[in-house]
Amino acid sequence: MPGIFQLAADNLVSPIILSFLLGLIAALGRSDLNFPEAIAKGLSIYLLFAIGFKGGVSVSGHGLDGKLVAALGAGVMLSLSLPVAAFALLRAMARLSVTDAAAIAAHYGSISIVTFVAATSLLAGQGIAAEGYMVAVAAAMEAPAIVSALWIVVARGGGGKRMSADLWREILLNGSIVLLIGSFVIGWMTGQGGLNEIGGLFVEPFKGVLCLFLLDMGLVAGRGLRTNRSTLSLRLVAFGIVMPVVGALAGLIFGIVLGLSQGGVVLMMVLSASASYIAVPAAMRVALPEANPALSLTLSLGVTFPFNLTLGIPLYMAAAEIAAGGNF
Amino acid sequence: MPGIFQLAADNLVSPIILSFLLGLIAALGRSDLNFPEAIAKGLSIYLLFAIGFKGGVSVSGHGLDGKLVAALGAGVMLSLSLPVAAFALLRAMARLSVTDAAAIAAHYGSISIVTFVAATSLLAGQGIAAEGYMVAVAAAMEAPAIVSALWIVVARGGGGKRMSADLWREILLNGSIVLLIGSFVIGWMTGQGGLNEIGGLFVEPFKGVLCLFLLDMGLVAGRGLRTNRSTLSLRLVAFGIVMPVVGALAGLIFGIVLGLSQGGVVLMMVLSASASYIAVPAAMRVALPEANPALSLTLSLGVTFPFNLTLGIPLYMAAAEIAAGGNF
Amino acid sequence: MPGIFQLAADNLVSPIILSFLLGLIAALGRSDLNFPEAIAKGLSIYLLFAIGFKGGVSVSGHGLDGKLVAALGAGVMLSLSLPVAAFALLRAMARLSVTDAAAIAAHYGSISIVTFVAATSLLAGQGIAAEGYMVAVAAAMEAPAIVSALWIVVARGGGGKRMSADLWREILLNGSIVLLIGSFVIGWMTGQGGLNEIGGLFVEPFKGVLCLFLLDMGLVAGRGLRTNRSTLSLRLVAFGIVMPVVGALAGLIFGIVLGLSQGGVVLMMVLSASASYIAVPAAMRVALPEANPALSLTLSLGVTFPFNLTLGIPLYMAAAEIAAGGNF
Amino acid sequence: MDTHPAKRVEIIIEAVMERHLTQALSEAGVTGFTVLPVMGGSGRSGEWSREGQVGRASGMVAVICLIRPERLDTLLDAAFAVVERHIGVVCITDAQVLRAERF
Amino acid sequence: MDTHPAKRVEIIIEAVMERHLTQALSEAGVTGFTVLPVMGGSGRSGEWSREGQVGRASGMVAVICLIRPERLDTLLDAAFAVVERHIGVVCITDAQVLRAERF
Amino acid sequence: MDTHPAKRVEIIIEAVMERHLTQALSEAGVTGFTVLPVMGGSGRSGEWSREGQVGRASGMVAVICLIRPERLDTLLDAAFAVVERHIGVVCITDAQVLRAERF
Ligand SMILES: Nc1ncnc2c1ncn2[C@@H]1O[C@H](COP(=O)(O)O)[C@@H](O)[C@H]1O
Ligand SMILES: Nc1ncnc2c1ncn2[C@@H]1O[C@H](COP(=O)(O)O)[C@@H](O)[C@H]1O
Ligand SMILES: Nc1ncnc2c1ncn2[C@@H]1O[C@H](COP(=O)(O)O)[C@@H](O)[C@H]1O
Ligand code: NA
Ligand code: NA
Ligand code: NA
Repeated sequence: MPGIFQLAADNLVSPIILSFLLGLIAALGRSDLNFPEAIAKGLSIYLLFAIGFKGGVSVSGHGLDGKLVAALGAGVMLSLSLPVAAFALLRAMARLSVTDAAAIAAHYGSISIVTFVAATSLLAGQGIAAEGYMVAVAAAMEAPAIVSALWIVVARGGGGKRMSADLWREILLNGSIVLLIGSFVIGWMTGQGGLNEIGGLFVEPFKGVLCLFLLDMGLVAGRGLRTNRSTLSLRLVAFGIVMPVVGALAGLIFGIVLGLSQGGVVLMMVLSASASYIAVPAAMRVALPEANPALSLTLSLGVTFPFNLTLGIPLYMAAAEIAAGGNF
Repeated sequence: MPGIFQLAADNLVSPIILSFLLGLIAALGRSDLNFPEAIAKGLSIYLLFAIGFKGGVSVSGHGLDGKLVAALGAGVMLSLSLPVAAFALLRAMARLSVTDAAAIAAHYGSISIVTFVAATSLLAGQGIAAEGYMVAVAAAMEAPAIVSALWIVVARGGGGKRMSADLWREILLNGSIVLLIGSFVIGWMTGQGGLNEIGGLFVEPFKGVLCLFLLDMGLVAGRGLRTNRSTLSLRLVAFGIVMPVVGALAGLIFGIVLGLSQGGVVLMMVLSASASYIAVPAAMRVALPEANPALSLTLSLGVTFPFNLTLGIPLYMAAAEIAAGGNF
Repeated sequence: MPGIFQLAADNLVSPIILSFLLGLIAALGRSDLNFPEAIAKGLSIYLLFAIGFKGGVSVSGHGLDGKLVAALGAGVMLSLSLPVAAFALLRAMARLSVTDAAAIAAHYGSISIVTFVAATSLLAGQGIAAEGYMVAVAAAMEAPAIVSALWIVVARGGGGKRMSADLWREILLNGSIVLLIGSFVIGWMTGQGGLNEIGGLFVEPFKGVLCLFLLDMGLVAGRGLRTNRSTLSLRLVAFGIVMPVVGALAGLIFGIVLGLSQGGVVLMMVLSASASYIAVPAAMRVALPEANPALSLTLSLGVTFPFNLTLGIPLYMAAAEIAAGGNF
Repeated sequence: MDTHPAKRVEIIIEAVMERHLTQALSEAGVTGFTVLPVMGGSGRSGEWSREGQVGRASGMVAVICLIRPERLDTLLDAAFAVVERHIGVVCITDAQVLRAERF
Repeated sequence: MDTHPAKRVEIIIEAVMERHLTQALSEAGVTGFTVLPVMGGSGRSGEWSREGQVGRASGMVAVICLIRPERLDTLLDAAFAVVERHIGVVCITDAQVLRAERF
Repeated sequence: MDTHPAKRVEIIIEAVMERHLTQALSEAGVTGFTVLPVMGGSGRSGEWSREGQVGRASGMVAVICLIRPERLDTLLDAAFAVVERHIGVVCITDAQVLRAERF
């Protein structure tokens, strides 16, 4: 398997990863380099729109191969069930309160869209195709994990708000979900013609914008690690690396069962392996205010995200390739 | 005239319109999707600079065909006279106070640069040329409507500030007017060479930026409609649709009399039909503070802008084509 | 030497210079045109990343020709010694307090990265090559001038903070230095492959972004000139024009001694001639709070920057050409 | 100039709770408030800053209400119901306002 | 630490009127003020938010002035002349300041 | 609702000194503060605005601390040591807070 290491090494010297590392190092070294909040949000709007739109265009081109609904269902199931696994793992590995464990579990059931985007880039760079509708699957996996985690808390008597209609609306109409689905639909409806019109903004400059966004995420992750160092026990860090591998395995199985393309399997693994750091943290502050936000954010952004970005994705790609070759 | 409907239908599935609709729906559905204020302003600076600059470049290429001054004069006259029509219509259709009616009238005499840009895009997509200096006409039409409206208020004894030198400066040196004219001059002076230098930012990515800006405008319009639903009577909504048609007719006549190209006529119609939502609202807050700002903004952004964007522009294009064919 | 005037005239009608002038005129005319702070910062992050990255890529392509270390050393020496010259000149020309003179001197020993970028653009436009590592030299010249100026203050008994470890860290890990060096290293490591990946954002749109940034700088410079008119004596203005020429001369000598290419000599002159307006002003507020910030910022941004941008750079290019031709 | 006694209530609360708070205030009959952005801060749950952040989870806003003194308790009850389980501080100062008819 | 009595005046006013207000304050001899951004709010004229807005028409700023108590009336007269016809609130609190020589 | 007396200290200071100030406050045992952005202002050293600025040299922030009255002097000493040589104002008002156990 020298391929994995080669891939990982190649991956590590891409401008995208190096930008993240630059941010991480700058923040850990206490540089005052930082992005204004408005710019970070602007970059994330760009990325969500671009990835949604291009996914939609790709679906409009290749047509729906009938697996979309099955893939969406699989995504929802993964998002609902992964928090249960994460919760069990957390209770076994780290001694956290029910509330804290459930809050972290919600993050790991949901997804990180930037990890997804980075994986898409890497796949494209390798010339491996993937189903365009995986973007829709990503959107579908954002929220169910929240429901699952709140249900765990209620079942375990840990307090927590029951899902009110208001909370439902707040979660489902979360900006990033709406933007992702909306731009997916726009891409689907306008197809290649739409891409020709607005591709000048969303295609060529895309990777450069991703670089800047990852630089910012490195800065935020580094600052988080520096400030909240004390909250992260070694056991938690271990969880932050074990859990994505567990998730990726689940994603691999679902992906193969669904009969996704090799690229699609990788993306399913990446979605399952990645942990939310935008939608879920906000939802947890509303629904589980007693949970310590520093804990889950530091773990998700400071441990799991860099792990996936550097080692995880190449590993998942290698695993999917082996699986595709049938050499189980 | 099946052409109109085809055109309108084509227009409706462009990424630009769909982005606006996405924003509108998201905001009406109370999603928390939103653009930071700084990003919205940044996008508007980009659009104003790009449209002004490209207008200038086009004038430098084709030369001034002597009609610029006439077109500017026509623009000023339209901007001065349309508020009178709007005021009369408002007093007849909706029972508003003199101040409120005059404030709204000022919005409709002035112009919406995004509507102008969207029309330009549509024309370019259809391969219909238009005079580059129409951008300068747009700039010239921004302010006179304000003067006209204040004059109406004074004439009708509705109070209101008389135009002080200070107010004049504030209106004429409004950021969007200065940016539009300034970049027009830069484009004119640097010509094709300048375009080659900086076209990489202002040409290819342009339509994508317009998409994002319209997404934001949809969000703002939707939020405005949701919050201020109660202020909009049916009569006012009717005005918001009738007035642009009246304006477009005036623009059509002026455009034909001036001997503009078919594209130029369309743009003259669009300018006359559109209602300001940046420069005039701010000026009205200073000069007519008693007018209800929600009224004019909701009408301009929530009714007239979407009407022009979806149905208006194709309608005006069809009308200009018929007029050009001489089939009155 | 008609070449100089031709070059200066050509330079003056570039969109970049005209954008700066537009901003300057708008602000002096009290227009309310302005960029949000977040957008200005976002543009500067883009420019720093782009210029550092492309410098690194160029080094990775041409290889280090062994002169990098010498050039870095020369840059540090210039940055350390120019403040001494500036201080002497200031005490001779304008009657300033030790603190104010030292604070201004620090600005002139350090560099303005936008002036550097503008010169790079102009050189590229003329097809004149320059060493890619000049970006690293620029980064190396940012901070030493601060140390030098603080040393002057202490030597002259002018009070001022001694360099604490904390202050050292703050100066060296300044965001713009970290970003410039970091992106340089990323460019170096990823080379042409990296450029192919992210060039779509950092190459084609570059000059357009520079335009917008200069428009903003014109606005800020104009507002500064308007507000702080009274603090600028004629003697100070004279210093703001003489000092860059002195600096450029020093840069010319160092550049020739180092055996840099003609383009490299021009950049060395530009770095020496330009005055900081981001890193040094902030450091001075921390280390020399008694110095009047309006004085140095207005001089650097309102006098020296426009001088270099319009007349200085063409002058330095002509001087470097004459020197290269050996016609001293 | 005629001034009238009032209470100035400043509630610094998590950004995600802004809508919940302002809704509770409206329901309690508070007719006016102003929301200021917050850049960062520190408290028992550690330090935070909005710099470079995309999500709204770590971030706060400051809501300022000027009200007639006799309405203070109603407001505090409404605010407390929202703030109770959440991160946040509530601070009340005595103030004078112009144009009391507006409150 | 030596503190000195002062008045803290907070004027929340439409963004378009900021320049008009600060000019009036300067003319009234007020030598210092600080302007804070405002994100949104609610009042008799409804709710508003700066999010996604380009124009300055719907938006406010908060201007804070610390002054010596004896100068309060001059300031209020100047501020009121600007605020009078406009949307906005003025709130005065008793305060103590360090370095009174600055005011 | 139960309220408790407290002091509200508002320190408007140069942005470059923010970290220095909050560090000094922490060292003086101040456990909580909130930082508000500032858009512009005017004082003896002239007018300034953050608009379009890249550098942090001309810009201020407002740091708000709510503390128990008996801890005021410690805080002011710490703040003053930082503010002393720098541009900035310090303003103290009497306040009431909910949830005193937090301070
Ligand atoms: N004493 C205080 N004064 C001002 N702001 C505070 C204070 N305590 C807490 N805060 C703010 O409330 C946030 C959360 O506080 P805490 O719940 O103590 O972590 C902090 O990050 C500050 O923004
Ligand atoms: N009682 C209040 N407390 C705080 N801010 C207020 C209050 N009333 C009004 N405001 C602010 O002033 C703006 C305009 O108020 P109004 O004129 O009542 O619509 C509101 O949107 C708020 O930002
Ligand atoms: N009296 C005051 N009230 C409110 N803010 C002030 C006052 N004086 C100064 N400031 C703020 O502190 C900054 C610096 O003040 P100064 O040191 O007087 O130039 C000003 O730009 C204002 O932002
Ligand atoms: Na996951
Ligand atoms: Na119009
Ligand atoms: Na220099």
